[in-house]
Amino acid sequence: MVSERVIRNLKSEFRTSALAKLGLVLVVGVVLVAVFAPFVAPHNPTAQNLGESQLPPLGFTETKETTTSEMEDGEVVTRTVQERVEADAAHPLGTDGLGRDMLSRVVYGARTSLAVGVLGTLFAALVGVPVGLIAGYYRGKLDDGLMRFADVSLAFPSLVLAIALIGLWGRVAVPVPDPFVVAGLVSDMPERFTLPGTVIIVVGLVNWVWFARIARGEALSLRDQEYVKASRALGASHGRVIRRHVLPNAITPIIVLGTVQVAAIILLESSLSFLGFSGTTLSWGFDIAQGRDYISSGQWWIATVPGLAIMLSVIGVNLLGDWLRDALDPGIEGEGGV
Amino acid sequence: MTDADDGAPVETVGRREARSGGGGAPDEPLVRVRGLRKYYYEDDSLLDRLLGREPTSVKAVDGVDLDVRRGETLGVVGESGCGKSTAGETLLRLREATDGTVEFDGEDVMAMSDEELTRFRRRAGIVFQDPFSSLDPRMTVGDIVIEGLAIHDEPADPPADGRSKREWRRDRAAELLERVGLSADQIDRYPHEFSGGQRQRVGIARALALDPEFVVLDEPVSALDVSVQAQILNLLGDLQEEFGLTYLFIAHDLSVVRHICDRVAVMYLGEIVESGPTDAIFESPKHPYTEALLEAVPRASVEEQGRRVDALSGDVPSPRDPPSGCHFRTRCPEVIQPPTIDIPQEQYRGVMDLRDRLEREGFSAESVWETLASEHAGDDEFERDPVAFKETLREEFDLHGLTGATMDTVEDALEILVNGREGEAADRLRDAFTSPCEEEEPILTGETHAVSCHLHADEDYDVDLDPEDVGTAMGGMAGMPDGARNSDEGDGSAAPTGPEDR
Amino acid sequence: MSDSSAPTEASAGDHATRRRGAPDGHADDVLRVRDLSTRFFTEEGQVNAVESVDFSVRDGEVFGIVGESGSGKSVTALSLIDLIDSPGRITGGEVWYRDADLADEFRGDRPDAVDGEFVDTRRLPEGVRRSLRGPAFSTVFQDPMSSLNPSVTVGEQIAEAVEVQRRARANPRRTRSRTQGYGLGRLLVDAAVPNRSFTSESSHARAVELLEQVGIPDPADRAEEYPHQFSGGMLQRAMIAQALAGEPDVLVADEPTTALDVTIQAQILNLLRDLQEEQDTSVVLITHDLGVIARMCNRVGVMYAGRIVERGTLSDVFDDPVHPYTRGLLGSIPDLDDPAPRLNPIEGNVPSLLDEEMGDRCYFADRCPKAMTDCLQPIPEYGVDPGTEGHAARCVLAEREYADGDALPADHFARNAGVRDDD
Amino acid sequence: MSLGRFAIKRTLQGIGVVWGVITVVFALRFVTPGSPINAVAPLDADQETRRAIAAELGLDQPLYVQYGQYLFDLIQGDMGFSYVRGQAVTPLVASKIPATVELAVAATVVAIVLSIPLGVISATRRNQPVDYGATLFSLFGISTPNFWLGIMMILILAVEFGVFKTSGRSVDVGDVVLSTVGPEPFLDTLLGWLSYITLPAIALGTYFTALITRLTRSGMLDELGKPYVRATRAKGLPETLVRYKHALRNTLTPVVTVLGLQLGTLIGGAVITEAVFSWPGLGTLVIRSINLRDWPLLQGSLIVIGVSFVLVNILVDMVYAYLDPRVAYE
Repeated sequence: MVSERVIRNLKSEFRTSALAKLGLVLVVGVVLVAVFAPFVAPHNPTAQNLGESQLPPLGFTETKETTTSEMEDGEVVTRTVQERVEADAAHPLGTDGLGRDMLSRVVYGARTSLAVGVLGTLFAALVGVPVGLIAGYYRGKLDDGLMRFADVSLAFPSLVLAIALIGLWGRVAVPVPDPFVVAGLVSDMPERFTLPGTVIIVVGLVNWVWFARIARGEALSLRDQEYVKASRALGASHGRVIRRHVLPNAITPIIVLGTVQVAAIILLESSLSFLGFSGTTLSWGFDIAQGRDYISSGQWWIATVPGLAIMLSVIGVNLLGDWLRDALDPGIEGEGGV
Repeated sequence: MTDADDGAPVETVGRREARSGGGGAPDEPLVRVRGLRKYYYEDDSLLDRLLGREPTSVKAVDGVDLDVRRGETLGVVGESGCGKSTAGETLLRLREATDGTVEFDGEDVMAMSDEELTRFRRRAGIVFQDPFSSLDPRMTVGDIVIEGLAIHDEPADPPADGRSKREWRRDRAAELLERVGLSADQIDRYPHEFSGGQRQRVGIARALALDPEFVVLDEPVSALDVSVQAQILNLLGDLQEEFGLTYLFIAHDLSVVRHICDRVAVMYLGEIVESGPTDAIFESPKHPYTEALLEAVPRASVEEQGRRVDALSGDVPSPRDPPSGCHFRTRCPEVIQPPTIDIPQEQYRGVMDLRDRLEREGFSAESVWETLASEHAGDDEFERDPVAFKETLREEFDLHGLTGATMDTVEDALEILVNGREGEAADRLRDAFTSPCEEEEPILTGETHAVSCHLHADEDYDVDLDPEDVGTAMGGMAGMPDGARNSDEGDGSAAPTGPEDR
Repeated sequence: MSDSSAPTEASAGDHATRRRGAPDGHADDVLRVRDLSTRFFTEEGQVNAVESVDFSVRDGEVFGIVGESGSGKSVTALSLIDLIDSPGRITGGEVWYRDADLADEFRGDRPDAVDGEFVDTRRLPEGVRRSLRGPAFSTVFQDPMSSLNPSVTVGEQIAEAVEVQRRARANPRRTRSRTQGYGLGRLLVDAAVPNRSFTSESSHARAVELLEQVGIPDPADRAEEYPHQFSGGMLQRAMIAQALAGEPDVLVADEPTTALDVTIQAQILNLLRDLQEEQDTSVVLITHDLGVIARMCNRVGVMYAGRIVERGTLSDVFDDPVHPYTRGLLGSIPDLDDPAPRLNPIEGNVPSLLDEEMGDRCYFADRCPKAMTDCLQPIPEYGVDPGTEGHAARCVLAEREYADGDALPADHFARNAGVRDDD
Repeated sequence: MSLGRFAIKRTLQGIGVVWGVITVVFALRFVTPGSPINAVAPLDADQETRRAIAAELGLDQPLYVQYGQYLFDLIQGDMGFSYVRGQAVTPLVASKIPATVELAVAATVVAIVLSIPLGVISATRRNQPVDYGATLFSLFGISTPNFWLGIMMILILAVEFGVFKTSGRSVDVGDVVLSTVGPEPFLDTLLGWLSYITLPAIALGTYFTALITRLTRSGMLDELGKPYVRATRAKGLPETLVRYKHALRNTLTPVVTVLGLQLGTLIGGAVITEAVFSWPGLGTLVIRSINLRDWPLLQGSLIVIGVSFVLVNILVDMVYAYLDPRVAYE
């Protein structure tokens, strides 16, 4: 239910704001890349090729470091060989320590980030919004209970709670067949895409409170609106009032929060996989963790490239959120974080 | 019951005349409210109880009796916070009452089951004040108007002419929009595309869609400009005539009430202080509050220029802690003196104001000193001068010219106050100046024109030990309409407990 | 739209001949507003909120501006005190304020800003214009709760108003003196820790005095309280106290009693009148309530769609209205003392002030029961004849009789009307 | 309600939340698959050890007894025993608190000192280069993962230019304080401390600097559009006072609220920042305890984190009530 006015606001805000345009371009770009990853990626992101490891991105010539250990005279001798390596046009963003193509890994990493961001947010919203609406609408003990529970829940930082839960529950990964590969449209690409199931559930569980809070606040103010009273006076049941009046009028800030949450959850996911609490290795955070070991030896791009990818996609989502907020509903900045 | 009317897509125009008097006996009121109370409780959480705090009750509506007769417009008028809107919503059971009964056409609304309540909702509607927040911004005006029909799944059977229920409802919405002065082709527009007056018309159409008999109009024109307000008032009058509607008209604007209402009830701090036929209320008000309200309204005519109003002093007290006895006594210019006291009314008012500030508003002697000090700012020589202190208070509370024993008492209290013992000063004054108005709650008394005021009670509270002096003391008051002082006549026979219409 | 800021440019008709002279050029004038226009440049388009408004205010009188919502009356008030915020801008006109000292000061530098004892505040430097706020013009706003800072005590806010005038008097030529001894560091500290580093003990004492003057009991205690601890009526008193701090020549009261109940309104109106009489202040009273106008005002201007459509003394406007809008407004109000069975409302709604929707015609013509073909021309302000001096109306009926033959066809505006016009 | 009463009420509320935190942490024992003993005992423990631990913890007792015992121990400051490390949890956790507090406080100080002036300048010079700069900075700030920012700083500042330390905390703020009286040269100690703390503090603080800048900017713009600002101008007050004495103060109230709410983000950020810079704090402890499946240690750390969150939020609410007098009087 989007009124003409909302659309007009969106349009005028979009026209006047260059940042809104940039945001849309970035988000659409990331979504397209993630969906059509097998077509975009030049190589199989998991294919190792030690012969082509540590290639720098195009335009750079860097040193490659190979360490060999041999038994010599009963002692272990470690030799480090350094050689100059030119960039290779086949790997425009270079390769990692195992010779996997960085560009392909970044492309597939977008899938993970986006899947976790969107599904985690949906999960959080599906739990949080109904609870918040009901608590705010009926108030009373239910509401008190929810708010106290929310207080307790907020006392644990999302990241800490998430790693604790993942630590307890284990890292469950759900392999999903890639339809493009199954259909035979592309070859040489991973047949399955690994969905980090625990991560999605956990980020949803640690972030639903934000949705509950927003939905509650909206319901709390909407329940005293005269049109809600008018509807009650016509004989509408509470259920009908919530469905027909409260939810549609609360949806705008929920959508804005949703975009903020997608950004927050993408960051959270990258943190989790950086710390090794993800179910998949095709993730930007995981690659940064890998690349971290190479910084001191000069292979700066392995950690840098996936980080830039995170930054650009989060900037895109944030800009989109700013655009929505400015156009739809000012004044909920700052709610919802990692 | 109106079941005969429901269901079939009957054209509404002109079929309502027969209804007035339809359900019960014609002289029975359609709505009868008795002892309606609505309290809100604050500081009522577990935590507050742990902290040993008593829950505070906000007495929004505190014992209201009303009869709304078929086909009439009963006005409920009062200032903001007097509980008039809460009363309107509570009697429709949009809020749960704390106490009291509401009978609608003989049925007890408070005791209705869900099913009965659903039936009741069809017969009683409401129009709200704010034309902006009373329409859901996400719905078209067409959907808003027919929301009631959708809720009650009306028509019950598919229309005979082959239209779908949906089409039938849409046609009905168009018809209603036309009736309230909008055009049917605006049916798919959203509320924000309309002006305030047009939105209020939509709100009226929504209330009419279910063919109600009774409509609560909660300040329906307060948010509108005068030119548009007049349009809506005319429309409401026309609709009432056409559909035989019964109105409960809640308003703060006395001119509007006078224009549209048949009878009026005046509310103050959750209670009805006066009720009666509109002309009686406006032409010979009995309650000092009603008088003051009428006095205060600015008239739009040249004669108004420079008119100095005897404004009521002070603010309305908080409904968390309403004054004892008569709620109005803290502002009443005619508060009754105890038999032992006989001083000019302004001075008695002054003494009562001083008491009130001491007892209810946390007045502190220190504040007077500070104020005095601020007048002598920069004057290092300034010292606390008890004479100046007392003079300030005499000035503020109009205590000059007291004589004899009363003067001694007041001076005594001032002396105590100079020494910073506020509580003791209050006690001193209370002992001597307790008014009958604060000891006993007045009861709404009278046949058609009822008033809740000790001045008009059966029992004569306004006695004096020396009757000779009463006349001179009270006669000194200026600007008092003649009928106001001695209008007990004709009310003596009414039972003290009953409201009007027994 | 012509920009009418040039002093030589004039509207049509005899309006031109009256500029800087009779009938408005009364000897007692303290304020003369000429051709004032204020526009808002919004995304929907240009809104002509105030359009060529002329009026003058005399010494010690109460001049009323009455109009419905959207008529531009509050924007007129804000334009007087130069407080129009973006996206609004005063696009033209003059605000002549009588101040002999200022006039002498600027006669040499800015001769076009000086006319006798009057200065055109619009042509004064920004700093000087700002320094007029307080001692020359001060304001009472409609909603006292939102017009006072919720986190600063009432006494402190009034003391600020006292202090800033004190500092200005002590060193009138330098606007910087107003913040002397109040550096950035203190400001930042102030933001977090409320203290009185700007205001002095004596301005606080004066604030308490002012609170007492406006009838607030226990002023010393109340001065230490925050706005939310005040009732609406008390807060409006505090607002008035704050406005009095600079001992203004002209007090602009923008709907001062609209948010209040009728008994409290009576208190505030009494107070305003007492203060006005005591201090011989001129008051510009802006309200939608004709009753308040009738009680308080000597002369009145009626605003409609950004223009003053009729003005004159109270009895000119109330007893001999010329403009059909004025008549309609008076006919719309239910009479408290004499109930009529039916009201005579003005049909239709307040028009949009969007520039592209405003023609050159009389803006009221579409709702006017006496609209004639002449009304499609731009209408100047006519002196009403016969009438008292100063009674004027922007209506052809001031000049000629209504003639059925010239009447506009009833559907003239309906043909190209949008939603807003066909109520 | 007076400020004092508000404080009491808020503290009681806080105690309720702390109780909730403890209960949730206690319940964590049971959300792990299998017997709770799995969550406590080291992975390689044999049956005998397991039984001994179970008996010691009272796992054979009814649930309410276990819960009561747990609460009772906690009140006495006993957070259990880490069988993996063979150490009591309380001293272990306590020893890590200062490092994390130091990091969090440093980041917060950096954030507040930079962001509020930046936000105010940005709002008062709207649509000028400063404003664009601040907007862009805050956009990047809230969109950059802090661990990556940390790595990038290590890469550029530490690896390329060799300034700042990239790991550890050999000099802490306590040493700096001591050096003012002790034999250590003060300046060297200070520089030494800065070389450790600077990068982690910036990595952790950037997100908050950006967030508060945004909040301050939009809050200030909001306030400057309010009627009281116009009224303040109308009484002739100079613009500096209007902005800084009136508008800024009211801008800070929502900023303070969000700061309280985002404290969790700060602590979460500290965990990962500690991981990047090998900062020996609670975060490192938490991650290690999970990797080693050392649940008693994890529980202890969680309680400390949860309780400190609650305490700081009570503090934040007091500041809020102080800034906005309406709060305490509700």
